[in-house]
Amino acid sequence: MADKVAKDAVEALSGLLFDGMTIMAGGFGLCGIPENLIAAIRESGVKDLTVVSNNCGVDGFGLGILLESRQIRKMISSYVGENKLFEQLYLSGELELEFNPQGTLAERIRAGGAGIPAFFTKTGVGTLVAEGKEVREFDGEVYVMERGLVADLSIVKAWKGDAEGNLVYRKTARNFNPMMATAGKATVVEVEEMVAIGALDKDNIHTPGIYVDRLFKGAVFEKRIERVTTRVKEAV
Amino acid sequence: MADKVAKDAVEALSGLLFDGMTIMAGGFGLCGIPENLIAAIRESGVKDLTVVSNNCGVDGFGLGILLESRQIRKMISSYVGENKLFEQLYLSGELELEFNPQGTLAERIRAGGAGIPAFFTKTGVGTLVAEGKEVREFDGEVYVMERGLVADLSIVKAWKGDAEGNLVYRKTARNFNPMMATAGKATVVEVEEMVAIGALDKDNIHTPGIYVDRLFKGAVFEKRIERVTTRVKEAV
Amino acid sequence: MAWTREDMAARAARELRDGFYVNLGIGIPTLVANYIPEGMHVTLQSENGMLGMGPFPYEGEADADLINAGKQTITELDSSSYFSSADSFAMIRGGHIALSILGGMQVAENGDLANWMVPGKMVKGMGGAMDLVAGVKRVVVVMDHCEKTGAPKLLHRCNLPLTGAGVVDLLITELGVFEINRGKTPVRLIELAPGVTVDEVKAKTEAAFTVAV
Amino acid sequence: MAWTREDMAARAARELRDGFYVNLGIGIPTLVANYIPEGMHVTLQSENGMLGMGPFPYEGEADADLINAGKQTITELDSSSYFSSADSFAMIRGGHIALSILGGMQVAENGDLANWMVPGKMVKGMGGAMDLVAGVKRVVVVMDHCEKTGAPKLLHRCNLPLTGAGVVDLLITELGVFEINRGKTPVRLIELAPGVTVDEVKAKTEAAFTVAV
Repeated sequence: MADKVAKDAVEALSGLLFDGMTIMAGGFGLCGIPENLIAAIRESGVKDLTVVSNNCGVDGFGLGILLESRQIRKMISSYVGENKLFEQLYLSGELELEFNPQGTLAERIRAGGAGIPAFFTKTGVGTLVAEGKEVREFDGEVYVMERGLVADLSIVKAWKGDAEGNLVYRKTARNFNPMMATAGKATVVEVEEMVAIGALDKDNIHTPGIYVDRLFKGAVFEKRIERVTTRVKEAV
Repeated sequence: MADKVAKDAVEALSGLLFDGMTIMAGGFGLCGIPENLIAAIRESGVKDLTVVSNNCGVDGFGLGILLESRQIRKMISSYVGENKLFEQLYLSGELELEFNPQGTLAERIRAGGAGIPAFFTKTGVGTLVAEGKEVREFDGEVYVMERGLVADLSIVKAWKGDAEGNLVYRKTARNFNPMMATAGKATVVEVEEMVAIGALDKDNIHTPGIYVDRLFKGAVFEKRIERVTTRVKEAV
Repeated sequence: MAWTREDMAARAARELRDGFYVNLGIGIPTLVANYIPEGMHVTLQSENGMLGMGPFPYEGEADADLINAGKQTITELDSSSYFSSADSFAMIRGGHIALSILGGMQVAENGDLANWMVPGKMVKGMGGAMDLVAGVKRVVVVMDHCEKTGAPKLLHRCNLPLTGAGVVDLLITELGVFEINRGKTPVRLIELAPGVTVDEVKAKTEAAFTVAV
Repeated sequence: MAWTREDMAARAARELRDGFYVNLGIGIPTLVANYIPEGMHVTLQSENGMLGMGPFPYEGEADADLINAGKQTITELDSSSYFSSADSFAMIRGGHIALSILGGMQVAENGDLANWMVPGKMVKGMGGAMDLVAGVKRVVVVMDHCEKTGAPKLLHRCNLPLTGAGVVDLLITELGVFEINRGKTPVRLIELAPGVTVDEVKAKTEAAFTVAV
């Protein structure tokens, strides 16, 4: 088998990056983002990127570092409220922005990976989101048509992976990662832990290896938390 | 919480059956079929059923027993080649039949459960399947529009379940069961094993409890095999 | 004496029913979790991919892989399950969530809701709000009755970009509770906060409403 | 001396490449698994929800929960994974399978394939065949060159209901191998079974084809 395992992010991305490309990046907020791959993309200097990601990181971390370096030309997201630089670049016209409702974004990506070029949803009917799109009634309800979405490259963060590319995710760090793994012409994955083939439970593989072109064990997982909210242990 | 756990198939189905209803039944061939629920439906005598299921069992087992009792009026399936009685009833006009390509059937059910009334697929373009349906070009390829599918009742077979209705399936007995669990106005599940809440791995619950209205531990799992194919152990 | 934020959350909690699966928005709706009646089984969905949200973690026990849709660290319960964003919104869009409680900027007589964008100001994005109001069976909005300027927010028609058209079932403000019924019936004022008069509500409301308190 | 079923399977196996994910249909295509070259890593998909199909189980070890799309008992490998039918066909429809090898009733010059239905006879259903030919990147058909009646099966146009329009890349019969190229180029005979002549093939074929053996 063509070996899928790379030694690091740079090797895993080699030959896959080009100016003007579309990249899907997993994660919700800073949770489950492929931080090693984002750092390597920053280092590569590739530019004019269209990035599909639910959010755009924060100032100085996550996809935010690709805003700092002005490598992103356009974002397709559902919420970017965490990022001040984003606001500046958007208002100054340096950054293009396409908002999708979060569920529509998730489904567009799932559809793209599943060979479905378009589907209908109630979400966004009667709002700005439906403008310029086909709306149609089914069984007395009105729906808007949304298109499937694919990318030149998907960058994904998983918890564990094996050399076949079988992946599992952990808790809410799963989020957009599994759909994006299916919707990239190439899919590159960073994992926290590489395990032996056969070590993952076959009934519970979240992303089968067929979707994974290359994977590697991430060197660093900073895993920043945006909003640490805690409670105090009651005295007993 | 309204208790989801029933003592048997009859209790689990009580109040949910009516003549002329649509029932989705999980399983592929005889693998992963809800055999206890099928038996209880036979006993109930409910009739004029439209049944959505990839196959229709075999003579004398699985959904085949609802053919014997003439309770099924119409089948929506992808393959019914295993059943001689089916052939007779179909040719004599006693049974209506709608064939869907297997992947289209699976996706229609997934769409029905996910609030998607219609989607486009390449499958079936240029064939009988596309007749009378909208076809449309996207990016130079032709697709056919297919509709989401829901049912009055879904009957599902899982391996393990807890009192919240969280379910896991085993090996290829998963098949159509998870989508059908999402697409029934009511969903009733038989499991081989009831486990304590918290015993299932939270990262690996195939069907979250939100989709399950009632579940019970099946009394009998005959689990017939259609085609036992084996090899001989080589002498060492 | 109008209701406090806590009062509004407590009132919203009265919309919960045993066995409900519920999605709570950011702000006052989040507080609703503190008012789930003892013995009532309510399961909280977090649209980033979780059913069965638990309380905030104890100090020092936060897990970066376990956050809610407001990006706050949370905990799991014995009954929790995790899934992808596509599966989460399939659940929402497919009508499997019984109740969504969320904040609002404007609500109109016809059930329209605006809560995601103020043109000319920075746009943060709609996140999952459009999916929630389109897909969830019952939508309860909790918001201040007026803007800081005093301008009413319960209107004939929204003038901000919509989150959803004809989607609001119930509106709770610090002054009272309004049945909106997705615009299918005239708006009805069905409860008043203590000490609030119908006249005060009328003065602060643009929408027409009938009184049934 | 035309090819045997085993020869045809062996020839089909030469379409495999290292790292391929492949779906094999019922009949001769199933035999292809026996001809995967030593050291080549090929992963077999079963459309009922499995990647990484293993061989048949030993006697007495069959598991009712583990079957292939032909409803035969099979085994798993260390690298296997299971998934739902929706996920399985998302994989197929989405173009993630490199190669599908399946049987046929008729193949036409324009790449059309018929393999699921004979009008007037009992209809068993298309199963997953329509999804496979529509979604898989490369489609190889393995079939007898003629019907038992002697009627040709490689035709100008199919007269049986189609499984897919313009979907066949390569056709393997007991007489030889034809490049169909989804009907985008004229059909080319590119290999002959030993002892078979071009004239014999021409006599048994309705479709026009060029010879490049």
